[in-house]
Amino acid sequence: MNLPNPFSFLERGFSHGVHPPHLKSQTEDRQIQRMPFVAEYVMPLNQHLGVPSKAVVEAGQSVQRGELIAEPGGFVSVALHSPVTGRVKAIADFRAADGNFSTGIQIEADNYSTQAIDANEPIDWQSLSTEAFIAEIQKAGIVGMGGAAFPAHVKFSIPDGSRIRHLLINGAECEPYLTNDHRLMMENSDELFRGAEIIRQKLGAEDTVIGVELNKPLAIQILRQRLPSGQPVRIVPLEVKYPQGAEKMLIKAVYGREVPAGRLPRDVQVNVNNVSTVVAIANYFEKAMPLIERVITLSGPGVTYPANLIVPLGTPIREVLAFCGGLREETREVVMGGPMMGRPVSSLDAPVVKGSSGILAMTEAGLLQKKEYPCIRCGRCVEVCPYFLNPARLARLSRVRRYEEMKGYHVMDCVECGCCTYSCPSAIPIVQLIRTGKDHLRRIKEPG
Amino acid sequence: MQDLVWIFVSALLINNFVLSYFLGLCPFLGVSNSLETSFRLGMATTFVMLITALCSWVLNTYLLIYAPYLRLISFIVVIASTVQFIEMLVRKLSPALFRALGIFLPLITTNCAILGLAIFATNKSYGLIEGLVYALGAGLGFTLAMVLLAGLREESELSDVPALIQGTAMNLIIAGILSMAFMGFAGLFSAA
Amino acid sequence: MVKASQQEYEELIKGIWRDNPVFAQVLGMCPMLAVTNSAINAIAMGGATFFVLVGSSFLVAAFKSWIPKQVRISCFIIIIATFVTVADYTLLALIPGVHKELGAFIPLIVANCLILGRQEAFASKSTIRLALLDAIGMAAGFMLALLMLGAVREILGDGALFGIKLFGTQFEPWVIMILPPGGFLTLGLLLLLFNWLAVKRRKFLDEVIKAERGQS
Amino acid sequence: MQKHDPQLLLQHSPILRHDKTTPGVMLDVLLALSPVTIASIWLFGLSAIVVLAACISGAALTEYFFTPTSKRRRILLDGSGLTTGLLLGLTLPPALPAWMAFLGGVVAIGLGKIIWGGLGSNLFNPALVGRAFLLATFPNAMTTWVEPAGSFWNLPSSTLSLPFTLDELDAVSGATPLGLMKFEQQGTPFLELFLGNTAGSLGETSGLLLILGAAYLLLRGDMDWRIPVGILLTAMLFSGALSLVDPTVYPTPLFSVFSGGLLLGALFMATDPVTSPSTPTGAWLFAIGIGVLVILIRVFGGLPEGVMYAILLMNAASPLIERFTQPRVFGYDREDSS
Amino acid sequence: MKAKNIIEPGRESQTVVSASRIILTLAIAGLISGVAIVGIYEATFDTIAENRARELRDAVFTVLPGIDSMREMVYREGQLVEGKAAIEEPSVYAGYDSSGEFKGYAIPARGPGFQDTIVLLYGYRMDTGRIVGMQVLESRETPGLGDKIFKDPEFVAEFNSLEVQPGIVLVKGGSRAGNEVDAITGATISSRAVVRIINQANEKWLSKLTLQHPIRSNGKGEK
Ligand SMILES: Cc1cc2nc3c(=O)[nH]c(=O)nc-3n(C[C@H](O)[C@H](O)[C@H](O)COP(=O)(O)O)c2cc1C
Ligand SMILES: Cc1cc2nc3c(=O)[nH]c(=O)nc-3n(C[C@H](O)[C@H](O)[C@H](O)COP(=O)(O)O)c2cc1C
Ligand SMILES: Cc1cc2nc3c(=O)[nH]c(=O)nc-3n(C[C@H](O)[C@H](O)[C@H](O)COP(=O)(O)O)c2cc1C
Ligand SMILES: Cc1cc2nc3c(=O)[nH]c(=O)nc-3n(C[C@H](O)[C@H](O)[C@H](O)CO)c2cc1C
Ligand code: SF4
Ligand code: SF4
Ligand code: SF4
Ligand code: SF4
Ligand code: FES
Repeated sequence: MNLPNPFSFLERGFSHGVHPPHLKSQTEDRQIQRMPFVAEYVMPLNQHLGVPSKAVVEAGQSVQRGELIAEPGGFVSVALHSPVTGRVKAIADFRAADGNFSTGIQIEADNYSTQAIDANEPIDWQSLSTEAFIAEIQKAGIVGMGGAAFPAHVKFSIPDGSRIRHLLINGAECEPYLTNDHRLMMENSDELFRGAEIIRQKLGAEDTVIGVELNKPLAIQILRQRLPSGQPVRIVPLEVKYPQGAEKMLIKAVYGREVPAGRLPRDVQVNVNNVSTVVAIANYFEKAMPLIERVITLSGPGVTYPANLIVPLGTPIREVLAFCGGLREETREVVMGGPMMGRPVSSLDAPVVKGSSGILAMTEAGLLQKKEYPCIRCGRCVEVCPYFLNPARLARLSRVRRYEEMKGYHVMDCVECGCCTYSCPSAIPIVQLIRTGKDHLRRIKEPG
Repeated sequence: MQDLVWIFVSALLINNFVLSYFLGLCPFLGVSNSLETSFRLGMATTFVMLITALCSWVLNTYLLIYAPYLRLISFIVVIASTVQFIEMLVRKLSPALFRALGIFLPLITTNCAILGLAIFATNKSYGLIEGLVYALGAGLGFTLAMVLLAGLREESELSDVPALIQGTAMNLIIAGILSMAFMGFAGLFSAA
Repeated sequence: MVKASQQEYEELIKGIWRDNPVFAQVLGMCPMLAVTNSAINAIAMGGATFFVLVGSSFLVAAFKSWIPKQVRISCFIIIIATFVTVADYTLLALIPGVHKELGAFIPLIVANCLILGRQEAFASKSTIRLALLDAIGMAAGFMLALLMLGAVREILGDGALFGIKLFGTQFEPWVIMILPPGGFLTLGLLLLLFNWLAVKRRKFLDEVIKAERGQS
Repeated sequence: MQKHDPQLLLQHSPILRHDKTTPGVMLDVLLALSPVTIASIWLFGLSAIVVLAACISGAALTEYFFTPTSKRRRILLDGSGLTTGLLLGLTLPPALPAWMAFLGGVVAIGLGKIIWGGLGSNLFNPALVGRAFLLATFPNAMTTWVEPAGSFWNLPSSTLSLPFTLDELDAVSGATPLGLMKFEQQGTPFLELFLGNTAGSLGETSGLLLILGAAYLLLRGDMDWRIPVGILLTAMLFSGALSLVDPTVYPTPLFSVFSGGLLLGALFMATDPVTSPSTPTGAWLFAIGIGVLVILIRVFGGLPEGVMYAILLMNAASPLIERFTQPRVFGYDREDSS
Repeated sequence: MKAKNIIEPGRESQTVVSASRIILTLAIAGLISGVAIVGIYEATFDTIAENRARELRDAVFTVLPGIDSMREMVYREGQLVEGKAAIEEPSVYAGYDSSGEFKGYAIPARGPGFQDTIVLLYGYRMDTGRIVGMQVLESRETPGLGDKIFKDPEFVAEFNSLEVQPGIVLVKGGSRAGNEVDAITGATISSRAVVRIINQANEKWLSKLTLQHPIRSNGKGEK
């Protein structure tokens, strides 16, 4: 129930949303560093959305860094590549960050390898047909790196009859603490532009927009300076507000259009990609380097030396934290992703995966634990929900287990952005209650 | 005209059948668990009340001056059969209306709000027009009370009302508070 | 024989508290709330209801085998309406003052769900003797509820019981008790009390049973 | 570097939380009410203290004894009971017997809140349930007003009436601006209404301090601005239209807003989050309903004041309002998001 | 609704009952009921009529002090004639003293009060042009406040000698002219309602009232 910002019409944005503290100062000035290699890696076969990949290596076999170790398990699936040169130690069940076990390929690094990638020829993307381009992306193992880890080639497969007119590059990075996209835009702007141009041409889009929140003035400045001439690309500064980076909100902010519920951005002729995804695509076509590492932010009050790191996929979280000086004693929570949407890490042995954008360690003080009170129907959650739902009602319905009725209140349109829980003075775990309802409804729909 | 306005407002708000005269409590307490049903039941009641006003005026003017002792029996019999007759008529003429209201009609005919309306209207010696306005006010007032209670009940189902209170006790207490709130209408449009 | 009288006793006693028409079954609310702003009115209303209920239960039980099922409700209503008219005229003749206070609510006894409900659920299916006992029990329970409500409302609302001032002239009456909201609130709170006692009783019985089990 | 992994909480996201808490909100309300409270003590002296203390203690004791033991600590600390007690006290006449004020506190919390399951579950504004009960129960004592006394030690004999009795009331009675308007068609100078030395309830006398308090709440983001704005605008428009019809009979918009309990009601009572709709459109409808009802009751009804009734009536309607004003969900056309 | 369990269409018995049996049963029930009702009506008729008449007499005699007989007068076809009023027919009562001399009219009137309709009767003397008494017959005004219109002797006494021209006026606090009534504190609205009801009735009746001839028969008027 914040007072409306009288000047909000001056900035591009969407309605509702929240203004959490940015908390980015710890890392926004830290250059991206490369993390050294460690002894062992685990590549889970299901680290992307869709069908898990199929392993093509066997235990004991030695692999090169960048070598294919698993094939796509289907169309909605991607390939996996070895992040290091070494030897496959086992293919077995390993603990993932959420605490569950899932099949992964464990690779022992070769201590004496240089870990350099064989200098591969760039791929002549210009001559590729659309189908071949899409196949290449799948082969490269590229998924959306904005958090969803949705296979990128699926998003690029445009059904007949529809077309993409705008390519939108998501540099909002609205989550507090995270600065990986920020640094990437500053340090790898040329790759970003080149990657964007590849995608734009292959999708046949008319123009490209890179949306960046106004709290990254340096990134905006550098991008503007290095703007390639002769390409239809614009930088659009965005209002600083969470969840500016949610793709439907971004489209609303940039183009003023609402993506109809249950539809995709392509239904309004837009394709949205995260900056990391775009850079990964550029790297693949220019250096033939598949997706084997990514930039992540290590931050939060529990991390001794916060940093932005290039981390090979599969690196255990414990090792990444150790590289940053280890966890402080008071740490009470480790989160994979941002503080608003990230998931708690239950096992520090779990690996970094393609969708990990950050690892945050929170202490008691940083968590601001609140005692739960009954909902006082203050309407704050209603006023912040960017999807215009009524979170209080959804939470109350979920409490009394009237899940069916939640459907009528559009529970399925909730993206779990967390704005409601964030602003609730009574500390109601709204998102959690909504998830319960959604799970229940899904279970009913597909029994078993 | 002034009188008609007052008769209407009085029956609707000031002397609301449910909240001030305690009539029609069975449906008020029993059926008000869903907004939809409450509204339709209220509409059906309004409808029957209008018929009742008509019947009781006819009876009063043409029969009861000769046989006052037949008041109660004749009201019951005539109202019940007229409603039944109209129910059949509605079923024929407008199946949609019948589906919306029809199922409630048999429930309503023996209800004390209907009988009460007939008795009050004759006690107050209202003429035909006054009687109809009175019936309209009373029926809409009943609907209003029903719908408010239904909304409140649906809301309270989402909060943690102690088990001990749930049910009739809670409905009565809601009715009591509503009745206190309706006291604010006292004197409305009468102090000319 | 012992068994039979046990059952008769049951039929008589159940209506007074356990199956009390008001507190346990929530029947006959309309006539009761409207007239219970004093104990006298409550008694008059209770008496009239008693008369109608017992009378019609008797008739219904007596003629139950004669009445065809198709028209049973009509017959019940005719019987009830007759008794109500009788009660109405009797009260009007004997105590016109009280009749004036009860006003239109005496005829409304016809619509009291309790009475029709008893005919349908009990009297039309049992012997005259049992029907009478049941009617007496139910009517007594109804009277009890009326009286409790009437007494509470009169004591607080007027500082009196049966018109006799209890607290002297200094007492400031609680006007709301005589007004409609007072009726709703008092009955709501009495029901709450009834529920609470019922829960207590159940808990107590459970404990007794547990204790007995433990012993055996 | 540590030897063992820390004990992790595994909280669900979001793990960041806004620092506003429910007890904090209640504390803000109490703070916002403090100028009015102090002014009422200044104006009505000792009797104000007695009445307010009786209300608050009635509310607090009821809350304490009727809450399950496990929840007691939390309940007492959340401050909502205190808010209810204070607000109830501020709507009472200064010379009300203390035992009645105490009873009001008991009813407000008992019937208005605990019975529904405590904080957040009640359907009607508890303070106003208490007040409506008192008004219907002791209409005489509740409509007897005294002029601001001037002396702090002033204590009308009625204030200390023994429980269940009522001492002589009208020794120093004064008429409220609304009473004068309704029954004697007599206005009150605006400045007096604004600054507050008129007869009336403890908290309704000074418009200025009420607005100050509300401004604080608005700045802290603790109240929905739509509700007071909607109520006051509607009331002004409605009574403005009437006073255009006949300025000699109907009150002016400014009089309507600054007389009686309208400001206190619109700023602090209609805005009770629990009993008002939480949807923005709903808040507007709720506010307009209150504005219309207040003027309707004041001008065409029997009673001089109707703020309390208007708010209670709209409380009753607020589940319906909320139900029919669900926000349009993102990505739906107006029609198909029900 | 509780009634739902009671009137359940599905529960009709399977045994077919002839239509004549049904009609016969209903006829017998109706007959017995009719007999019972007419019986009680006849049995109580006299007492009830007497009660009613006594009540009315008491009221008329109260508002017209000094009379000891009365007649009901109906306004029919433009003039006031003696007779019993039919439904919806306006009527008043003429009162005569012990010597059969006409004293004044008792006029019934009704109108909206604070809560519900107030029904009252007031006595009007044509010779002095004053109201000489007022009694509230029916009202649902608030106990302790509005009910003072008949419980507060001071207020009732206001109507013992009240000029009706140019209309009765309600004032607050203090003594007054011959056509003024002091409002009850805390029940201004009910007081005003009483005054308004009487004013309206006066408007309706005063022009229609005619001076009545004395009753020749000494003693009782109409019952
Ligand atoms: C609440 C919410 C916030 C999001 N914030 C961002 C963001 O700040 N930056 C971003 O790149 N993606 C964000 N996303 C993900 C985007 O919606 C979208 O999936 C992504 O930009 C698509 O690009 P990708 O497939 O390359 O990851 C967010 C999603 C949600 C639901
Ligand atoms: C928030 C609030 C609401 C109020 N609501 C009412 C009300 O609904 N009815 C009422 O008579 N007085 C109410 N009051 C008290 C009135 O302001 C007071 O009665 C008014 O000044 C008129 O006095 P009178 O009724 O004696 O003339 C309220 C006071 C406050 C502070
Ligand atoms: C519960 C309640 C009942 C009331 N009942 C009556 C009533 O029966 N008659 C009436 O004239 N005023 C009634 N009032 C209105 C107030 O007492 C009102 O303030 C009064 O009529 C104004 O008169 P005053 O100016 O002499 O105080 C009632 C008020 C309340 C709160
Ligand atoms: C802006 C605001 C206004 C409030 N107004 C009231 C009020 O009028 N009456 C009341 O009992 N409590 C009020 N409260 C406190 C709280 O919401 C109330 O105790 C709950 O209704 C109890 O469930 C208010 C709280 C806030 C934040
Ligand atoms: S909720 Fe947000 S972070 Fe999670 S998968 Fe969806 S878009 Fe990605
Ligand atoms: S929410 Fe996801 S997409 Fe948005 S900034 Fe955070 S990591 Fe990036
Ligand atoms: S869930 Fe929280 S934010 Fe939403 S209305 Fe309830 S208390 Fe307010
Ligand atoms: S988590 Fe869902 S309900 Fe909550 S604000 Fe985000 S979209 Fe709305
Ligand atoms: S007794 Fe059943 S509706 Fe009144």
